[in-house]
Amino acid sequence: MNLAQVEKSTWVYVAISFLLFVVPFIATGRSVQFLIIQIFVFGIFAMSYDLLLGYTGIISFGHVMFFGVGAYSTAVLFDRFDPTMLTFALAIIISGVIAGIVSLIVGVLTLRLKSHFYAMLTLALAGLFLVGAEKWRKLTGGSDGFTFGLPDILRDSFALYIVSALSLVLIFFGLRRMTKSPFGKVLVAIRENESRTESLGYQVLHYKVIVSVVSGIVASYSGVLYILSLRFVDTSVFATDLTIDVLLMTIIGGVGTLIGPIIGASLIEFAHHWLSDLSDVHWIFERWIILYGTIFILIVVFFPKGIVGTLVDRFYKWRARRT
Amino acid sequence: GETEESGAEGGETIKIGVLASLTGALEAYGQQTKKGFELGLEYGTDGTMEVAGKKIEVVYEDTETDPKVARQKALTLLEDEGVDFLVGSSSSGDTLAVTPLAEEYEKVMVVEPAAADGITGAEYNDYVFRTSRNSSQDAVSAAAAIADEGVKIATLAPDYAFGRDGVSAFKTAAEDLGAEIIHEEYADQTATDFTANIQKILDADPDYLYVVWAGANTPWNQIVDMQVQEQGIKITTGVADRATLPMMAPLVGMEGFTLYYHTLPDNEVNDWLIEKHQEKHGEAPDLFTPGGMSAALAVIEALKQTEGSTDSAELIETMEGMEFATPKGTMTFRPEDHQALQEMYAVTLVESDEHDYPVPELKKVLTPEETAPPIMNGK
Amino acid sequence: MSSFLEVSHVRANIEQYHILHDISFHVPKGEVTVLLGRNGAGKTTTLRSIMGLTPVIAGEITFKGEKIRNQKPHLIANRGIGYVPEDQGIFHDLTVGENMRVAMKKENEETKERMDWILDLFPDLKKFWNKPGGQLSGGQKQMLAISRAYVNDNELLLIDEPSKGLAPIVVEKVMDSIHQMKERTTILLVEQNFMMASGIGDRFYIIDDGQTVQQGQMNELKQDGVLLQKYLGIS
Amino acid sequence: MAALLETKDVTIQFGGHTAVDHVTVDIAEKQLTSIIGPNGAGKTTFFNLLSGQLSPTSGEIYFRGQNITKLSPTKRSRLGIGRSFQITNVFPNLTVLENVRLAVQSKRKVRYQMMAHFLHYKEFKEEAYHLLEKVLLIGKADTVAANLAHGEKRKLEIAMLLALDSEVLLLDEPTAGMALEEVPAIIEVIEQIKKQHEQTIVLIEHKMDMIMDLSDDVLVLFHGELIAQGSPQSIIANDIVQSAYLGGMYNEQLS
Amino acid sequence: MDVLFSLAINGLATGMLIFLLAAGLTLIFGLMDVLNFAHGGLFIWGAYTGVWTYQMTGSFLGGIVTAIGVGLLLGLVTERFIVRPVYGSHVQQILITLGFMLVLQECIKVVFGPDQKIVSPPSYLEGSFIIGEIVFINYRLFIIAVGFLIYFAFYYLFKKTRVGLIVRAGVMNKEMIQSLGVNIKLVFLLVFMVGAALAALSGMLHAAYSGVIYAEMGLEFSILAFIVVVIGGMGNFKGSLLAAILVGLTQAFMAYYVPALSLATNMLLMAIVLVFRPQGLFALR
Ligand SMILES: Nc1ncnc2c1ncn2[C@@H]1O[C@H](COP(=O)(O)OP(=O)(O)OP(=O)(O)O)[C@@H](O)[C@H]1O
Ligand SMILES: Nc1ncnc2c1ncn2[C@@H]1O[C@H](COP(=O)(O)OP(=O)(O)OP(=O)(O)O)[C@@H](O)[C@H]1O
Ligand SMILES: [Mg+2]
Ligand SMILES: [Mg+2]
Repeated sequence: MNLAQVEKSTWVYVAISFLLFVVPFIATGRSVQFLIIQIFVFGIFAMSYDLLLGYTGIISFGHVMFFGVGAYSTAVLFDRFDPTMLTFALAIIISGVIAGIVSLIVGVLTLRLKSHFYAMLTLALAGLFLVGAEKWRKLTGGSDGFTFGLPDILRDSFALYIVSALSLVLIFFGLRRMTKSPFGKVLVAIRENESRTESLGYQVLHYKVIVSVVSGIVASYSGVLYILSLRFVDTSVFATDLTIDVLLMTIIGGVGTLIGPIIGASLIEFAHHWLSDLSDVHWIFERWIILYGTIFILIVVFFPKGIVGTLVDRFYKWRARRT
Repeated sequence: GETEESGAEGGETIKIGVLASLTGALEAYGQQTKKGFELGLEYGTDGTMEVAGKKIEVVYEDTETDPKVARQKALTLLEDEGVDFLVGSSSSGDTLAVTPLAEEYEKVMVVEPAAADGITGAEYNDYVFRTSRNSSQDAVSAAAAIADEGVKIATLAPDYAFGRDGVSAFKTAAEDLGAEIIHEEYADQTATDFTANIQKILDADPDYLYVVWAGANTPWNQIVDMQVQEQGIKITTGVADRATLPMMAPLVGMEGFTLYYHTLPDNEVNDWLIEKHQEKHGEAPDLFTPGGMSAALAVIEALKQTEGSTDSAELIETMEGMEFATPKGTMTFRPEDHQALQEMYAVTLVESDEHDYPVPELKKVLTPEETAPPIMNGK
Repeated sequence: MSSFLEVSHVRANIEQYHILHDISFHVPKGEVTVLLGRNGAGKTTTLRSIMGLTPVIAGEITFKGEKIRNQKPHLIANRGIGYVPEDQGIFHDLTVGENMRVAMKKENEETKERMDWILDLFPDLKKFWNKPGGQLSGGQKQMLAISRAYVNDNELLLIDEPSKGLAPIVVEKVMDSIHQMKERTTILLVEQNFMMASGIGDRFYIIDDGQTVQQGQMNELKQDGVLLQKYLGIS
Repeated sequence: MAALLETKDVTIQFGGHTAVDHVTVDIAEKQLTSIIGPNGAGKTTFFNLLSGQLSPTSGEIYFRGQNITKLSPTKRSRLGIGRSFQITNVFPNLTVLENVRLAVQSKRKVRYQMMAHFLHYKEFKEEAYHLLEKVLLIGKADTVAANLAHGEKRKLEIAMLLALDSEVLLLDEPTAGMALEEVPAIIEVIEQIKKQHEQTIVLIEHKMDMIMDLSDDVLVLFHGELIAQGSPQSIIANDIVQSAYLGGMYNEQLS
Repeated sequence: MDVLFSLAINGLATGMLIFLLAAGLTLIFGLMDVLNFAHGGLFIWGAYTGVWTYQMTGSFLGGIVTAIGVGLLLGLVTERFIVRPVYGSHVQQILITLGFMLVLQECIKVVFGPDQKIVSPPSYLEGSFIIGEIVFINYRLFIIAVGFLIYFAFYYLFKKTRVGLIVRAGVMNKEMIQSLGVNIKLVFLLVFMVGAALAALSGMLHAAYSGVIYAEMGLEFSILAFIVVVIGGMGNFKGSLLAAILVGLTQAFMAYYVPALSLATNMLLMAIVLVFRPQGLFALR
């Protein structure tokens, strides 16, 4: 590859990626690292969601099912087998395979449906996963959940940080390449006008299924990381709340941009963390959730296309006006 | 976190981190725990906030009833605040997300008021002590309140871990006492209509209906509407916090049990609690207030015995088998699984002159021995 | 004397683009005025500005002597101005009948009469009365769009390319209908079909790149080979 | 001349309404066939049947002798049947260039390539530019398609069809709403294709002069039925066409 | 037989309750195509303010009137400041209405405190009676009646006026409906307010039915309402009614005959309907 051809933005992202690996030497506290790991985990989860929402125009209310599949595969494996790195590798593979199969079936079953109906069907399926986890208590421990051991390396916060950061960076660049590939361009075309894409000779359903499988696998991987960082699993990994969270992160950051969901995830995690800490400052902030909700409203008002989307828009307008 | 400092100038401090649901669905429980804990410290240290010459500092953190947040906050407490004890929390999930950290950081954690059996059962670790009762204790108390030779009982419970565990523990205990469980009914907790479930119970025609319920969407109205009692079936259940009492108005006369109602225990600590709570918060203590207090008292008692040492090994050794006075009488941490054995109360729901809701009236104090749950951590 | 509809020095932007630079013309009562011009010249935007759908940043628009510039579209419509948009604006999920019903401002004898007249004009609409608008053929949609504007007693009609997609015989009918309505209704027309434009137009204006560049009587235009060639590519 | 596209007794009903009624035609290779007929006669529906947007209630469709009745639009497009739409149907939030580029990409069969950067395929872009030039839309290459004027969208529609470079071009009223002065340019494009004798064109139009000038063969649909087929001259002389389609004014003009 | 009848009547009542809940959303989501996640917030505000009035004045009817009034007012505020800027954009609707939902829910706790509140029906609607072996619960009969009343009121409204058509047309093409002389902003505002009032009313009626209200109940129930609107076929009152009754009956019968699956009833039902009839049971579009 000719280096001169690489887009400018790529260099910026590479630089930022390097910075990520410097952070844990500065922020050595485990609780800070935990917070940042959560941002990475949800950044990955949100990127996988954006692949559907932002690039292909599919609203899913059940994305959490893949996350949960990843989480439970990992937790159960670590619970049943010796917590070694081999188990970890196995967990990644198995969760990926299960998520892949589930998303393939779900995709084939649901992707023919239009907008709302698709969204509601995925909500239903995710709901069934939740009920399944609740009912299959021998395996999942139900809503009480269970804790499990980890290989010694992964118990170390620093190591987990590196693993998550590396995952985020690799997945980011991988997905970025995918969205900029001819394949990715077709996804956007599908978002814009499905029937026209079809009459140009693209098989829309194939694309949708492929993208939902990719998205499902990435989401399940974020579930794996999440559960490693939590070392405890219960049915809440299938809760609709998580889908809503990831939806918010994606939208706040800006749909149809990959960096957006990561920024959205950071913003939500940090806002959540700081605002809830505010409650100690003054009793007024005991109801910090009001502020939290207000942030969403303000974001829609001031950043109608999400933070990244709107900034990019402004940038283009500004450039257009200058020329 | 929110810090309350007091006590001696200089000297060492002992830091306690309390995790509770201070917002969200379990907010009410979290607040009770917090108030109880504050009062517990005051009582235990005679208002000096000092034990064995060291001052006590408490940091409260809100888990928002979210395991992830719970873990995040616990890390903050352990790492940034450097607490010597953890206390909490309001939900079992939050608690289980934190107990491995207690082990990892080798800090004692006093669980209060999470009730899942697993905490001192399958998920047990040496650093965990529980002052709250577990689900099995509830079940055993319920059985003790009604079960007898030849009594036929049906159960109604929500269809998730809490309900299922509660019923299975109850079943064992009740059958030990000679009763027969003739029907188990599980309902979707979020459903609005329980009449089909109640219909099946009516069909089974038991002597008693034992209801395990938690959460807001209650079946009481419908049990009354379906005229269950009129058809000769007696209802029994655990009496929960005050906010739920008005809902039980139609069940006056019911025999059940409770883990606490402020008029029930007759001891000094409880008297002090009632008085102080009234003074400070303008009302009587509620269901989980004495629990919060007990947790504080357990910590203080342990520190007294170790003379202020926060060495975990020493603390664990001290606390295993430790007896301490609480608003619910003397509790004992069972050495095998660190579950506090405690009084429970068999009650009858009666109308009250003071309140426009019914209140539990003491029928019998169920002793710690009577309500001891099975040991479930494989020891 | 101010005329019926007067547009003077109108400028309009869409986002950051200047679309209309200087549009001026007037529409006398009882006549058919035609706007001509190439694709992208700004004809549609001009009609939208009159309707209040595209904001005007300078200039003035008066209707019967009253300023209507930048008023709310529904207020402008309720002054008695009907609009047939270029993209037809069919409500796809509503049936033909519902499309008509939504458009009706009043339901009285007069409307009923007009309705009969319309259904006579376009029998296809009667035939497909209960069919969703989205399922009509291209030409049928165009008929429906025109009918919706006819059903009310409007004093002024803005019609954007009515002949588009219509069979020659239907174009003729539409021309006929416009002739019939002329007594009561004034018409401002955008039309690419010169046969139709010249057949019914009284006056014309040519718009080029957001400006009105030529005007005159239709009869003159028909004779003026130079003009026809220059702006309309007709030889 | 060999028939490229054939339909046998093709019929489609919507509810009780028969939009295309037992139509059997041969469309000759490398010729320009026009379809005329009153509004609602079933012309667009017939296109939809050929291109696969709709499947017939009964009857069969053959392409080069292969039965394609059951194939999806995608498959047919890949076989070489491309179409433009009467109601403008583009990707509204993409630029004009990107609209055309997507069509070029499909023609070049780069469909599931996920790894390479799309800029890797520079020639796609160049080809797209070239096509925009052809349809007089080069100045609007970077405009978002939704912001085009109506006539401009029609041109884009044609550019996208040309980009597919398919054997059969189904053109549904390509010049409707196009400015008088620009119609000749489009006709020019069509004529060029005709001259190259490589593609088969099927054209729906209501502009009779265009039909007369361009067509080799004309089909007349009426209430879904094929009532006549023949040379432009023979068709225009047809009584039904005269009375029910063209109407009086056209006659006046002719005479 | 008795069991069947009893299940049916109770299922019907549940269905009606769900219908009341979904009726407002049928307008706002089904007809106006707004993904209003704040619907649950309108619901709890109706419940809390209605119950507050009911308990202060002792008048159940007063509570209902208050709930409706508060619903109208909140509907006005919500439409004007939250929803109006984001018509047509589902993505933005999700974000802004979820934000507003959090605000509404938390404000409940500020105003009324975090504890759950206990309610009982007024004495004249309390209790139950038995005919044969079947238990009839008074309040449920009342709910059934109100449900039908509202259904017919709206059925008539849509039949006799152009409101339904105008709203649907406005969603499809706002500019066109304005060009036809309709003040669509006003129509949207009014319809939204009515939808919000229905949500608030159902909150109040639900409060007395379940006997207890709490701030978190809003989101829980609004998901159920979304399900009903979707499987009923968007924007169709009849569809919503029948879908709601279907959900109610299925819940009752599943709980009795297939208790193992009762947890999954709603989701299963929705999945089955959507797989076999993707446009919903009674599609309008
Ligand atoms: N939203 C928009 N953003 C940017 N440019 C726009 C927008 N809408 C229209 N335009 C541009 O404004 C110009 C005038 O458009 P308009 O639709 O008024 O043309 P027209 O004369 O009606 O053309 P046609 O005959 O093709 O219908 C066109 O060049 C078009 O590209
Ligand atoms: N999807 C559909 N559902 C129901 N009816 C339809 C559908 N598509 C077309 N029709 C009907 O079939 C008939 C033929 O329509 P078609 O669009 O083929 O006409 P057309 O010949 O292209 O007319 P035009 O010249 O007006 O475009 C019309 O009466 C139309 O209402
Ligand atoms: Mg135009
Ligand atoms: Mg057509």
